[in-house]
Formats: sequence, structure tokens, C-alpha cells
Amino acid sequence: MKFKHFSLTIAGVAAAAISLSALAQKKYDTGATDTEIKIGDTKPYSGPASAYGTIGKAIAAYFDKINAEGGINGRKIKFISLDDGYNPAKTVEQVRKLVEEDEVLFVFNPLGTPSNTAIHKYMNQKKVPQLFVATGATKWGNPKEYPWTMGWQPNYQTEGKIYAAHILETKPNAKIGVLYQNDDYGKDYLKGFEDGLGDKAKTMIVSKVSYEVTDPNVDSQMLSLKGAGADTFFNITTPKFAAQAIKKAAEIGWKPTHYLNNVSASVGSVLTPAGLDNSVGIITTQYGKDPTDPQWANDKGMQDWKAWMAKYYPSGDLKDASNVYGYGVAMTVVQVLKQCGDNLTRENVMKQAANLDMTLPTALPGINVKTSPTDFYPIEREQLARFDGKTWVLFGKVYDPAGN
Amino acid sequence: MEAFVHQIFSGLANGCIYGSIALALVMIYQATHHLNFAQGEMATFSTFIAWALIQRGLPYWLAFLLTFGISFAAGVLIQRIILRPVEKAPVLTNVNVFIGLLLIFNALSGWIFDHTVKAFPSPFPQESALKTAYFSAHESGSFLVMLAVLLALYAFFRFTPVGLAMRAAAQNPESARLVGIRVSWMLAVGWGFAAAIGALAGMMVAPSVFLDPNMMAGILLYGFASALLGGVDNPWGAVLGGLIVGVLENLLGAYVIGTELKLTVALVLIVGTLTLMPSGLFGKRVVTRV
Amino acid sequence: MPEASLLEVKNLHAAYGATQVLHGIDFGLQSGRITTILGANGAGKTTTLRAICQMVRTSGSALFDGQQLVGKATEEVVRLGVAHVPDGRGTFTALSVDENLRLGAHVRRDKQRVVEDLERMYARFPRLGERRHQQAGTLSGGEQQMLAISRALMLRPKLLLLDEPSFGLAPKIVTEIFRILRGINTDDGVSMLLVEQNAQLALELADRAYLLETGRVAVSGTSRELMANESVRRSYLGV
Amino acid sequence: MSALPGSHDQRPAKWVWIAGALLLVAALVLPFLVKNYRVFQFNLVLVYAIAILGLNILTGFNGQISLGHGAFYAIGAYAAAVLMDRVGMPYWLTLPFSGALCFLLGFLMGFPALRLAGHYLAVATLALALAIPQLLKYKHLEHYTGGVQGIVLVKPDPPFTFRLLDQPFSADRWLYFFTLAVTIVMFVLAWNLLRGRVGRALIAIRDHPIAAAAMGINLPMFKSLTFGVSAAFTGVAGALGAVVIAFVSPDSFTVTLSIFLLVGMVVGGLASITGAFFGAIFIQFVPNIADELSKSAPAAIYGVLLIMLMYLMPTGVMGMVRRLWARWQPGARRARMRGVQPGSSVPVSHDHLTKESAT
Repeated sequence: MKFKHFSLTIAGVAAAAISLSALAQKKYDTGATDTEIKIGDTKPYSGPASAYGTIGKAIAAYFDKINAEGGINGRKIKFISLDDGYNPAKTVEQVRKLVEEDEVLFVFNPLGTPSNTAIHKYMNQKKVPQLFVATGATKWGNPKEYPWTMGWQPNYQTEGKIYAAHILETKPNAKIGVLYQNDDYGKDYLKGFEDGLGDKAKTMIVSKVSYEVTDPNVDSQMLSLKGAGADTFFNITTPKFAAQAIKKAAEIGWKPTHYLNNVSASVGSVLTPAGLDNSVGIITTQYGKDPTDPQWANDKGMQDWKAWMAKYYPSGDLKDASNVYGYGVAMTVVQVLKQCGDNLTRENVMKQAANLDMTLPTALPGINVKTSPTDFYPIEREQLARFDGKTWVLFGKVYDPAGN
Repeated sequence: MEAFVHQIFSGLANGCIYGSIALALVMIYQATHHLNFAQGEMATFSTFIAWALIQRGLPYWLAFLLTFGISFAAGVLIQRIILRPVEKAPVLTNVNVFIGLLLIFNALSGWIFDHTVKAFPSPFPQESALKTAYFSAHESGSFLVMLAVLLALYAFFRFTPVGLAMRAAAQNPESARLVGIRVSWMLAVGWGFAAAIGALAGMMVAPSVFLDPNMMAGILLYGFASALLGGVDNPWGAVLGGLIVGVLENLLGAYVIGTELKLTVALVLIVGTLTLMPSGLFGKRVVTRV
Repeated sequence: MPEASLLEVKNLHAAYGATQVLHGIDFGLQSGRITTILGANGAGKTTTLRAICQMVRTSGSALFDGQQLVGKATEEVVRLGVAHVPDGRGTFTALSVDENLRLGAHVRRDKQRVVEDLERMYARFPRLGERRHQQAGTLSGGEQQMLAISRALMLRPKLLLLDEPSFGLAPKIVTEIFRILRGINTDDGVSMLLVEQNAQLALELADRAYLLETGRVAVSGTSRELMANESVRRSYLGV
Repeated sequence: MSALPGSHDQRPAKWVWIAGALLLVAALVLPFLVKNYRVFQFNLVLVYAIAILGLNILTGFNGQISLGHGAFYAIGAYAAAVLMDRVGMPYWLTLPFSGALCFLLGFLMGFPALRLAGHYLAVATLALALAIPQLLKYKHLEHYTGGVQGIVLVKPDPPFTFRLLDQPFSADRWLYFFTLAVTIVMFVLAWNLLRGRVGRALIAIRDHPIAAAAMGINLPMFKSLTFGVSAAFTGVAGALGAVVIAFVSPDSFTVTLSIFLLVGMVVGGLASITGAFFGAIFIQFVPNIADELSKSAPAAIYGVLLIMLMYLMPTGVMGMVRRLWARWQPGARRARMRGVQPGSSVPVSHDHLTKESAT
């Protein structure tokens, strides 16, 4: 009896050996094993930008879903998200902890332009992917100099160009007033907008006014824009200040053609507090579906999203577009990992990230996620939409600045 | 020209906001000779309480009064529990405790009520008689509310025995004890008032700047500037200081140095006032017998 | 003990931080009587009064009307009916005369009789009446002394502690103040504990006296005995 | 082992020197025992220690409260970054320049500070801390400061390489030794400055300003000089910080940095030189621990700790060590220690001295 038993074990071992060799081509970098993929991330859970901390929680919830459904090719995702309080010095420290101590495979969706600038050089020196950064600055899509860094959302300058193009088409002799936040996010939008207007920028823009995150409100800035006689308004503000600007414009009876940057285009958390009737006619660009927008109420993609939120992130706010953002970007990185299969080296992760061609259920129809070794801007297409008092109504063509 | 007038009035409206916070700061200074660095965050937290009450369906004015009461009680409790042990400690220890409170209240606001921007209703209907050419209904409404608070405070300190006792305790604690005044309780009442006024300031500010955990961060500094400019031991001075700071800030921002340097304006204002007029425009000359 | 003793002080120690000032003194006060404490600068006279009101760290015992004072808060000692006119008079300089007086009655509940007492004070001190709404800080030294005394009386105290009422006043005013004190004692029967540099005046006013030296009771007895006592005459009366 | 000015004439016992030497050896070997990331964290601890020491000179020793030392840290960092990036100056040369610039600014800030009582100065310095980030983004300075984008610096690589305990002599380790050297220099400077006549004058000004003036101490000059020196220390720390992190941007120097420095000083202990290390370790590692405890309220934990410290250890870690040291001492020495201490430099309990009334 013992002998038979013994032979079985030999056979077992042999079989295991064979199966191992069959899959010999499994290649791993630090942070990936047969059973686990370690992914790092930094988010401002505290400090001035803590409103965006919910993106980190949404991503973690999506990975919970993936793990619950068996992970990716049998590997569970271990997601380590650290707080940097939107302070670049802290980001550097946390990211070094992720890379050198936690030894993650790659850093995914770190948030904030200053934070990402702080680690831009480090990540490329260390050859660790800085994947799908959560900022729209244009400099993240530069494969030649920074092959290990890639953006995700449409970048601010492209969006600025779209608004400029639309103004040139519809209102060539418009007098434009611009309100922008005095930091990298605000200035990137402004640069794209001015490039989009070309040499007419100097004549058409009658007034450019900035505000500080520490200002109590933007009433004074809105008054000087109205005072400058602008009949078109490009509003580059974060949610709180966007709501103030919309409400103040109505209060002082200033009714320009109002272009609102996508960052603050959520019906639930911006237009409702500002007053839906004050927001009629506002134009923005969209690439994702707004969760509070009634027109997507019975859209399959959004219903899956709501079901996922209820199950994995019940404390999350259904009105907050950031949670849709987190869902979408997490889905993209899961796709990349699926494409990597068993070759989980950092180099392969970047290679797969650079040949994506997919669509997201929470993205607008016609918007795709497309990259190539030379195009490190996954989402570039956007479509203009006008607010009719209840929902965003898409109109016009889908702008595709990259032309592919 | 019309824009210029608009700027002045919007400056006055902002001035109201700074004035009401300055009033709360003066309340605590009068009672305890300390500047409460946590005043802004306490006001934000009270405003969140009011918001939560209104969400649960309470009518505005009931929520308003309830928050006023809760904030008063909270102010008293804070003094009794947290500040009494350091009552006799030097200024630095107190400053540290205030900053500890600031961090706690800011974190609590974010933790309990999360960070999304919330609209806060204004008690003054938009089309009511209060709406004038330059002031929105809410702006003139909050101006009147602040005036009412100022008068109520003036009457309280002038005519009620508790008010008199508080003034005595603030001025000469030892003599106050000799006439039987429980000085420590007077400090607690001072904190109660400051918390209640802070709550009121928060409820007046929220409709125009929208409610989120960092609502008061910027405003607090302007509140300090107003209190110091106006005279930190004089409630009327604080409010007038607020109006001056509001208008000055708007005009300089719009016409002189641009909006990028608003905080620098506050810095110059504070340092300038403190060095040239230490007791502010309307404050009493503080003569300390050596 | 002929009359009931209002205040019994036994082995009273007092200290400011590390420096010990009173080294265990004993004395007693008869109700309705005026007692004075004499002594050079630094003998511990003011500290004794502050010790009774628990304004300094004390140990030992001080029974007032059967209640133990040591360990009570100053505000509670005052509520038992002990009024204290502190050195430097402790006037609320930024408040008006009227407000100062009304503060004196802060702990009293009989609001109506307080108003009567107020008018009585103005009658007894007409000069205060004239300056009723004037800021207390603007009053002269003598007037502030009168204000301090009347503020203490507004409490309707059982015991009035007086800390060098003659301090910084012209002799004419001092005699008038002492005349008023005599009047208060005889008319209202208020017992007093008088701390005074001017030994001569104090002994004339007081019934009993104690002489403090470096925080200890050196000599005690009736005023007449102390006046006759050789050492007291030489060092304190300058005779 | 900084004790109080009065007791500096005691020759430190033999074992203190041995402990010092051991500590030094440990400090030298340390970077090779741990991974690069930890070394990077130790560098930051040393940088914060210098910054806290700077603040302590002003607030701990001299009693002037500052909520704005983050501003001097920022100015030092930007001075170094601009010198390195625009002028191409070697990183080690930028430290004296940053220190000098901050000394000048601190000295100038000292003058208005002369007229300000405790909480007024706190408000003025708070305004400074809030204004600096905005000034750094100002468009006319943008050419130098890189405006909102900040400046990315090159991390200096080690002049020579060798391997010890099979760890390469990486840039971080080289920076560790560079920072350690600067830290030792700064602490020795502070030690000499504060232990002698100057230190006693500062404490005299803090405890009894009027008496100090009466003793002939030129108050305005001393207070302004102290402000300058304190700002210089924090400025040098800022420059070092810029070199270690190799990136500066306006968002790195918000008001929270000033609050962190204040908390670090209080934790370490007021008027204590070596306390700066405990404070630095506290503000470097506690946020990470708090982050693990609860994602959404690390600041609340910080606030609670700050208040608790004010009750339990008003004199900070070093104060407690000193008290334990005094209690542990054999009777005779302890008596002499207590006798030597004039009153106490512990700010909390000295209060009763000022209330003395004329008997």
C-alpha cells in the first residue's frame, strides 16, 4: 500500500514540474508573483484637495470586485494607497516607500500635477511605470523623454483648444473673459485655450482674472469680468468656486456664453448647489457619463456602476463624478494587466499600456481609450454638451484633436 | 464707474463675513485675552450641524436657533474641559491647544460630513425687499443679522449682571474673585458666546461661499486682520475693521495689484496695523503699569 | 472668650511658590469688634488677609463662623460674607463707579435691597454720588478708597478685611476714612480686620491688635496693652 | 545633554562622552544597515531637526511665538533651488547663501516683532506663512521661481563610490553624510551660542523682559538678532530639504509645514537643543502611522496628540528626561541640581513668580 501511495506522489511532483516548465515563460518583476500583483498609489486624503480622496477609495473598491471575482489570471491585486496631503515633498517620500519598501509592480493614478512633477524624473530613472496619472497636464504624454509616464484623462490643453475652436466657429468676434485658478491646472487650460485662439487670442480675450484657493469667494473677480464687458466667459475653476461663479453671474445679471471646464461639470455637486436655472446654457466637454444626469438613468453601463457602488463602495456618494472616474481608470488598468497575461514585467506593463484600444461602459458613446507607442494620451476624444436645466445635452461632433 | 461701485459693495459684503468672524475673535479676546486660532474651524463645524439639521427637514429658523444653542453649549464645554487646565499656562501653551482644536475640528468636519461641496440655504428669499441694486438679498440680510448681534451683545454687556461680571473678570480677575465672581465660569460663557457667534457667522457665510471643510481657512486670516485693524478689544471696531478690510482687499485686488497678491495684502495689513497702531483704530490704548 | 469668636485661625501657613511667608500663626476675631494687624514691611500682614481669602496657597485651619476656609475657592469664601478691600484698592478702573458698586453685590440675591443699599452708599459718600457714572479710574486716591470700602459694604459682609486703607492718602483724608470706618462698625456692627502701616491710627481705632514679625505673631493683646508695650512703642510708634 | 544655563559649569560625567561617541559611530554605520528609502527618511529627520532647532531658538529660548517658520523654510529652499537651477551653483555652496538671506529677512521681520505681544506675533507670522506660497507663484517672479510648476533639481551624486555591508554608496547615502555633517555643525553652533552668555540673556528676556532691560540687555537688538539667527537656521534646513527632495513647488510649503514645525518643537521640548531630534522624528513618522490608523482623520490624531502633550508633558520629551534624570540622581547631586536651577526655565510653572505681590 505504501509503495502505490509513494508512486502517486512522484507522479504528482513530476506533473507539477512539467506544468511549471510549460509556463516557464512566466516572467515577473518585483511586485508580481503567481498569486498577487502589488499596485501603489498616492492620493490627497487630507489637506486642501481632500475632495479627490474618494477616487482612491473607488479604485480600491473596484479592485475588491476584481479580487472577489478571482483576480486577474488567478492573481489577486494588492492595492496600497497612501496619503500625501497634496504636498509634493510628501509624495516623493510616499512613492519611494511604495517602490523601494513595499516594492510595488508600478505606481497607478497618483493625483495632482505638482505631486506627479515631483516624482516624474525619479520614476523614469527607476524604470517603474507612473501609469494613468490623475492630472490633465499635457506633459504626461511624452514617450520619448519619459517612457515610463502616461496620462489617462483628456489633457487640459486639448480641452482648452476645443472651447477655442467652438468660439471661433460660433462667435468669431466674441469678447472673452477668463477666470482661472492660480496654479498649474488653471494655467494649463489657459495655455491650451490661448493656443487654440492663435493670434486672435490677444484681441478676443478682454480680461484674464485669477483667484487663490484660499480666497473666500470669486465675487470680485466676476464683477471685474462683467465690468470688462465680456460677453463670453471661460470658467476654469474647481467645483466650489465654479458653483460660486455660476451663482454670482446670475446675481449680477451677467449672461455671457458660459464655457465650464470639465473638472467642475458635475450636475450633482456643482450645478445643483449653484442653482439649476442659473446653469441653463452652460457648455462643457464630456468624455464620461455624469452619474447625476437623468439621461443615463437606465444606461446599462451606469446601472452596472450603481450596482458596483452599492456592493463594494456603499459609503461613496452616487452624485460625485470622481467615483465614476475611479471606476473607469481602474477598469483600464485591469485591461492592461489582462493583456500582460503572465509576462508581468514593468516593461511589458508599459508596452501593453501603449497598445490599448477599448471603450469604457461609463464613457460617452464614441469615446475610446486608444494608445500607441507614440501616443501616450489614452483618452483624447471629447464632445461638447450644453446644459438644458436638467441634463447635459450632447451636441456637435466628437472632437478628436489627435486625428486618429 | 458702475463697476467700481459694484466692487465696493461686494467688498462690503465680504467685509460682513470678515466682521462676523472678527466679532467672535473679539468675544474670546475680551474674556480670555487669547486669540482663538480654532475659531474658523469651530464655525465651519457648527455650520455643518445646521446643514445636517436642515437636511433632516427642520425649518431654517428652528435649525438656526438649535445650532446657536448647541454651539454655545459646545463653547462652554470646550473651555471647561480643554482650556481650564491651561488657563494659567503661558501664551504658547494656549496657542498650541488652539491649533490642536483647529486640526481636530477640521478633520471631524471632513470625516463626518465628507468633502463634497454643499449648498447652504439662505434665510432671505432672493426677491424679497432686501434685494437692492448692489446688495443681494442674502448680503443685506446677513448685514442686518450681524448688526442685530452687535446690538444684542452691546446690550448684554452694558445692562445685564452677567455681562458686567464678564467685563470685570476680563479686566481684573483678582478683584473679580473678591466680589464673588466665578472667573473661570465667565471665561466659559465667553467661549460659549464666541462659538455661537462663530456658528452664526458660518451660517451667514455658507450660502455665498458654499459649505466644505475648508470654507473658513482663508476667511480666518482676514478675520484676524479685521479684528486687529478695528481694535481687538472692541466689538464695534472689529466689525468696522471687517468692512474696511473687505473693501480695501477688493479694490486693491481689482485695480491695483491684481488678485494674485490678496494674501500679501492681508499680511501687510496685519503687520502694518500691529506695528503702527497696536491697539487698532478703535481699540482702547492698553497701558500696562510696570 | 467674652463674645462668640467670628474667626479662629490656627497654625496658618502661607507661601508664594517656594518662598514660605507665614510660618504658622494663630489669632482670633470677636464678632462686632475691630482687630488690627501691625508689623513692618514683609512681616506677612497682607499675606494674612490673602490667606484668609485663599488667594495664596495655605495650610493649617481658619474657621469662619464655624466654616473651614482653607481649601475653599476665593469666590466661595466671599459668599460666606467675607469682604476684602485689597492693597491697591482693586478698583475696576475701566468700569463706572455705579458698576463697581453693583459688582460688590454680585453674589446677593435680594435685588431690591441692593438698590436701596446703593442709594445708602451714595448718601454716606456724597462725592461718589456726584461721580456715579464716571469711570472709576478717573477718581482721586481718596475717592477710590471710599469706592473700594463701599463696594465691600455692598456685600453686607459679616467680616470686612481692610488692607492699608491709609496707603497713599493725605492725612486729612485718612482721618476722615478712619472716622467712617468707626461709624460703620458702631452703626452696622460690621466686624473688621485692619492691616495698617500707621500703627498709631490703627491702635486708636481697633479694640485688639496683633503684631507680626517675619510671619509669626510676636505680640498680641488689647490696643491699650500694645500702646503701653515698650518694644512696640520704640519700633512702631517712634516715640 | 543640554541642561539649564545655570548648571553648565558641571563637567559632564565621563559616560556622557562615551555615549556621544557611541551615538556618532551608530549614526555613521546606520545608512548601510537599511534600504535607500529609509536613508531618505533619515535625511528628512535631520533636515527637520535643524528647522525645529531654529524655531526653538526663537520660541523656546526667547519666548517669541512664530506660526510662520514654514515661510523661512520655503525661502531657504527656493533660494537654494534658484541658485542651483538658474545660477548653476554647487549644492553645498547654496546653504550659506540661503542662511544669509533668511538671516536678513528674519532680522527685518524682527523689528515689527519687537512691538508685538505673544499672540499678535503669532498672527503676523501666520499671515507670513499664508502669503509666501502665493508670492512664490507671482507672475513677475515666475521667471526665477518657476511659478506654479516649481523647480525640479538634480540629486547630487556621490563624489566616490565604495561598498560596505554589500550596500552601494548611493546618492541618498552620500546626502545622508552631507546632511549629518551640516546638522552637527548647526547643533554645535547652537550649543555654543545658547549655552553661554547669549543663552542666558535670551532666557532672561523670555522670563522677565523688564528686568532683562533693566540689567542692560539691549532688548530690540537681541530680539531682532534672535529672529535673524532662528530664520537662518530654518532657512539652511529649507535649502537642505530642497537638495534632499530635489523638487520645490509652492504647494510644498503651506501653513501646515509651520504647524508641523511648531508641534515638533513642543514635542521635543521648549528651550532644549537635543529635543529637536525627538520633535523631528515625531513629525516625520507620526503622520505615516496616523495614515494607517484612519485614512480620513490623520489630522485629528495629530490635534489630539498636541493637546495631550500640553497637559502631560508641557516641557516636552527633554523636559521629562531631565525630570527623570533629576529624580534618578543620588540625593546629594539632586539637591545641588535643584538648588542650581534659578526658579525654573520651564515656562509653565514659572508663572507664579510674575504674580508676586508686595507684602
